[in-house]
Amino acid sequence: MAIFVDQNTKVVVQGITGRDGGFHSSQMLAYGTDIVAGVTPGRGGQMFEDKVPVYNSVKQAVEEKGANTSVIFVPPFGAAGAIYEAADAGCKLIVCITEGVPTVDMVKVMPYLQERGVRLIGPNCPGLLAPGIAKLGILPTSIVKEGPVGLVSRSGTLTYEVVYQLSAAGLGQTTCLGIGGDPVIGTNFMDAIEAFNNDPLTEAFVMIGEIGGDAEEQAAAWIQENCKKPVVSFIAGQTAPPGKRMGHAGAIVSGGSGTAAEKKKALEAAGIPVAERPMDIVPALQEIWKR
Amino acid sequence: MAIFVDQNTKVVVQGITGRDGGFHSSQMLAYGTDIVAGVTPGRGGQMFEDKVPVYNSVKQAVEEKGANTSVIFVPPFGAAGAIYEAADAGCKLIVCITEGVPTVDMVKVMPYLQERGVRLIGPNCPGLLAPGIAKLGILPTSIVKEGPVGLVSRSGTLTYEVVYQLSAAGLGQTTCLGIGGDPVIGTNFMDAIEAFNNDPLTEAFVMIGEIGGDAEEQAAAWIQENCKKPVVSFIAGQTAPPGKRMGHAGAIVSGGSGTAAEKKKALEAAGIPVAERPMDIVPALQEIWKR
Amino acid sequence: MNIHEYQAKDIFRDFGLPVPGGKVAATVDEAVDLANEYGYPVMVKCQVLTGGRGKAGGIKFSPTEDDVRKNAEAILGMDIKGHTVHKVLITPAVDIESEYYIGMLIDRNTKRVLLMASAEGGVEIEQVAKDTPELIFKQPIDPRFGLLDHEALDMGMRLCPDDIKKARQLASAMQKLYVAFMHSDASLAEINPFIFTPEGKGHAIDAKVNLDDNALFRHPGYEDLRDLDAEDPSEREARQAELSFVKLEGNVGCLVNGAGLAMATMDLVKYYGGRPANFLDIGGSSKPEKVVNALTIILSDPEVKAILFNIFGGITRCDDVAKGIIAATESMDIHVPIVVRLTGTNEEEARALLAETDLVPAETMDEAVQKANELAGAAS
Amino acid sequence: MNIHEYQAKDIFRDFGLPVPGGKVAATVDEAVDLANEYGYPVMVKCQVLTGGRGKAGGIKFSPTEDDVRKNAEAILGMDIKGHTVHKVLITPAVDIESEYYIGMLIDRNTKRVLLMASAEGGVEIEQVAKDTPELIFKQPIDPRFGLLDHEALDMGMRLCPDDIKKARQLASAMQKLYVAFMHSDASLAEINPFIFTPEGKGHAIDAKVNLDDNALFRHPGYEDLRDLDAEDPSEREARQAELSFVKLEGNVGCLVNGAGLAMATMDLVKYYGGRPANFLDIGGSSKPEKVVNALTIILSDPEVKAILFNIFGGITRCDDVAKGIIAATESMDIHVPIVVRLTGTNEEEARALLAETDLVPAETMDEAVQKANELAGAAS
Repeated sequence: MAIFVDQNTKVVVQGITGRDGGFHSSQMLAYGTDIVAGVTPGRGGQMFEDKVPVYNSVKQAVEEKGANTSVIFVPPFGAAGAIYEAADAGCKLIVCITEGVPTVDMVKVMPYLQERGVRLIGPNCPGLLAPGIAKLGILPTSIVKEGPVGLVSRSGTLTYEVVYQLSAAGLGQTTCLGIGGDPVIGTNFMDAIEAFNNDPLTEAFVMIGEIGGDAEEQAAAWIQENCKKPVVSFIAGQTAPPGKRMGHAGAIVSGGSGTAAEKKKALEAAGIPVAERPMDIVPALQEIWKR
Repeated sequence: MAIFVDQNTKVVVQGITGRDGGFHSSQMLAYGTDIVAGVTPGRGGQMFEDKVPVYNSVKQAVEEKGANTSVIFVPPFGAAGAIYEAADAGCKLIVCITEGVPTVDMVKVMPYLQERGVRLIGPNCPGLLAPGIAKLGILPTSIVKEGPVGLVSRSGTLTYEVVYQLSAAGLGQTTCLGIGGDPVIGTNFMDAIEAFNNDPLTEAFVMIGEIGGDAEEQAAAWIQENCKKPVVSFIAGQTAPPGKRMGHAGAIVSGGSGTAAEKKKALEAAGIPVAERPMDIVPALQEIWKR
Repeated sequence: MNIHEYQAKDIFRDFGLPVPGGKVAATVDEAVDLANEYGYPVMVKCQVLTGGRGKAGGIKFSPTEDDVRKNAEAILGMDIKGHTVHKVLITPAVDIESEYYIGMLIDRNTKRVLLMASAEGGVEIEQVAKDTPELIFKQPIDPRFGLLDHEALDMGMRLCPDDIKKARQLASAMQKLYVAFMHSDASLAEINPFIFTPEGKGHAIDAKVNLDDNALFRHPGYEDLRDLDAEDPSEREARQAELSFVKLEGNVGCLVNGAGLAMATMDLVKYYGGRPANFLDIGGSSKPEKVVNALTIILSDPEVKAILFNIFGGITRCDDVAKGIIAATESMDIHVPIVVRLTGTNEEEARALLAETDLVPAETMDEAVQKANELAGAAS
Repeated sequence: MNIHEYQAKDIFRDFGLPVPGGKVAATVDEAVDLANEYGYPVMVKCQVLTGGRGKAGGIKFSPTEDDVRKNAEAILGMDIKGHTVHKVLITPAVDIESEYYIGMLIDRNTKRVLLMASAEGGVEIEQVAKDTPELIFKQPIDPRFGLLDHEALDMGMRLCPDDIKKARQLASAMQKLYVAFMHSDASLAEINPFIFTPEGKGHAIDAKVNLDDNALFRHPGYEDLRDLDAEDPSEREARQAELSFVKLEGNVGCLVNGAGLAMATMDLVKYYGGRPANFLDIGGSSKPEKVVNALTIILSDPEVKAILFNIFGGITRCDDVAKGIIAATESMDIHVPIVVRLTGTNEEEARALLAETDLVPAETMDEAVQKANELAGAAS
């Protein structure tokens, strides 16, 4: 079992005929993800890799192939539009990989999703990989391993680094989830942590945060109150200067808040070990988990 | 019993310190309507007629006096804003008397009301008078009489004309409701008719339509399907030229549709007598009602 | 408020719709100058507030200066369905490969703006709606989110299933039209036709916009768009006096309080064999000056042979209304008979007041209408 | 993207906010000319992209031409927190009776635009938030309905409980600010202070706007607002090469794929006692030209004594990345040592390739950072 996906996840890829969309669709298919359709307006009727039909709209993909989940690889100017379309067509999970989506677009799309009970992951995220079940996004499959650890992160390659170390230490994962580094994202730490807490197969989990916002602090408070599973954390950006955007649109210390030090303090106050270095994450988890 | 109001209706009047708002508030109070508060921003702390406290916001009126219904007498440019405010504060019934509200404002406000389960009557309407219970609006109390007939109308004075004749014939009313003559209104014929049909005290009812739109046709179809109570109707505007707005923003025959002839035909096809003259309404009702 | 094609196009341009250039001319020489400025061919298009302009010969393709001169001469001053042409729009002619209809209006049932579109462009959409309603596609627009990309593109692809580039242009035009509709407080906005050139470029070559009268207060500039020449002078006067008035072809002038009652009164005049001269809602107050204004407007029509007041005194007392009517009529020099029916609070006191004047009192609406019809008939 | 006060005011004006006139001058003479045009007194305000301009002496009330000359002379060229003043804004001075704060930003928790307002205007709002958070009122704005009249007026009345006219002006300013925020794709918009004159007229006398970099593509004109002089040259170069780069004061140049890993790398350099020279996310692809651009930017800093590549090869294979790095470094003339750590698919093949070059390979991130720190320390 995993969070957010299961054996019934039927995927439509929006932007499947694009360069990135096509490349990663191949990778997802190779991992066994059940991609039932692709969408590119004007390309309806084509086939992707001779096995996935391409439609002009998500609605057609839902109606004809029963898609219930969308993975979006469309350029920033069309990303929010693609999210509206997927939600309107009835997809209940949407993973938006696109980087560079205007924040105001995300502010506007959010109530549309809430009204329809749709979960969005991202944008500007690597997506989700549930080892042995499905890959929705761009996480490399070579580094994952089935097992009992959940991982949620605002980052991409830093996530891979940690997954790599977990797998190397024999700690497989239920789900590796990159929630994205933008200021407004569909699924945040709290949502992911609640899901991991409720997932019977997830025995422990790792939370990788970074500077900006206070999602880590909120998650810490929630964990302290509600979660009995072992959790360790890491925060990137201790050396980031204030007022500068560190790559991710959301990774910025502004007005003196959102610093790594604050987050570390809140997490530790909630009894969650915060690793000093990425390589300390696995030992810290092993120590509190006693496994 | 009446439709939409009862003994628990506690009214806040928005615009109570204005000329029209003040005049009609006095009239409503004189009829025994439970006006618990008035609202005019900047006038909070005053008293209206030494008995009704004036607040700066509907929120205060709801919190301090338990208002659950608003009657709005504010100028057109502020009318939609007043509706949002009343709905946000928790009023579940809003009667907007204001004439001349831009239609686009009503288009925008409607989903806000739907999300909050709020009923709007109007705008540009005389409101509602439930004889013996409450008056919410500007219908003259002198012409009404308690009794078993329901009346719903898109018009103002034409309604009074019919109520006058009903009362003169000894046929009192459960509720007299003017839904307004604008293209986009909160409560339409169907809503009123459904409510009359469900109201055990309403034994028969009268529906006064006019040119423009197809609300009468829809009501006719619904009545034929669902309603066992006697209904008679009247349609104003048989002589109206096409393409001209007859006073009410909604009273216009456009593109050949919305004519009185069409409406009459649909009503008669549904078995609903349509009076030729206003003075024929009461006899027609008496005839089918056998009372 | 209806506005001319060229004015609607100006609004569309402001919201980024692809509208070819164009300016209006009031004289043949101006028309020729404009055409020379744009280069040939141009279209000469009459600017009148009615449909069917092409069929009436008011729109002419003009490949040369001579054609412009000839066509402008013919069209300026032409009468189209009772509308005199005072201005022509000169606009570059574009080659047309295909034509579409895009329109928006307020839909009373969904309480939303309704987008309607059809591949049957360039013809009267009412006819298409009647004959082949399945060829008109509809999309209600949620005002909270606007016309979304996929909704617009879906419509575009229904119109142009085999050409995604055209579908996208149509979709973009629909989204811009929606923004224009909302921002201008329109009650109707149409592009008919939206065309593609053989090169695949889309243009809105005709435009129709009706503006919501109730919203003019927040668009101060739009008052200038009103074509005073196109209005009936009595309707203009009524509008300036803030009276709701529509001129008809009859001889019984009607002054009524309330739009519904006013329509019912007209209907009753007809029912009893008379001919109403107008619709007039005098509103809630019956102040003498308002009555004077209303009477002045009605009496400016020489056809009017009798006047009928039908007032239901609800909250205003009938005796007060009677005093207002008496004061107004006494201040004027009126040569037609006036029937007054006042019902409601204090109606008997009102009739007592009227009894001391030349005004003809009536107890019921039916009686009043019959009396007015008789008096008008006798005078005709 | 941060923009100057005068640019933010231009945007505010476009959306109807009450902003006093004002223009920028780059020289003392221009400043004097402008002041003479407006009439006295005026304010001379330095235009730099940092806060605390007043405290630093960059904002001067100037009642006479002599004052303008003196103040402009002093302020132009002044250094404020590392920012050189190239322009001053000349704007008519208004009498201030009271000062308010109005601001909007993206709130990550509600996922909405958050309106914040306070009667403690004209001071640093961060300080107010820290000392007396109860004096800042907040209202999240539902994007489906915008900032509603009653929401804005409620905020206005919290700020001005005893003056409905001022409360309405504040409310109107808030609603306009919201429209400006959404239409300009801001990430922050502030008026501090919004003032009232003794006559009760409201003015936005300072303005701050940050624009969302992700949305610049739909505001082509905004690119012109960028103050190239205010940017670090290396950051400008990085932006033009579409690299995410932040300059720091260190000697270990970092090239990392991914923002999170790049931050973690900087942190680790510090952890092991070194000083990172920069943040640089080289992104998903490791094409030689992109590596060349990144290296060029990092090497333009003479402080850099060693370079550290930290690449996690996920979907891209490490041997391909290694080839890209080797090609790039061979095409350049580089005098500092380069440590390369490549982990992921085909990492061993990658290390084999590196072994044949001068590049220093490392197996883990920790090893790589320690080596880079050592090499940089030895060179310093």
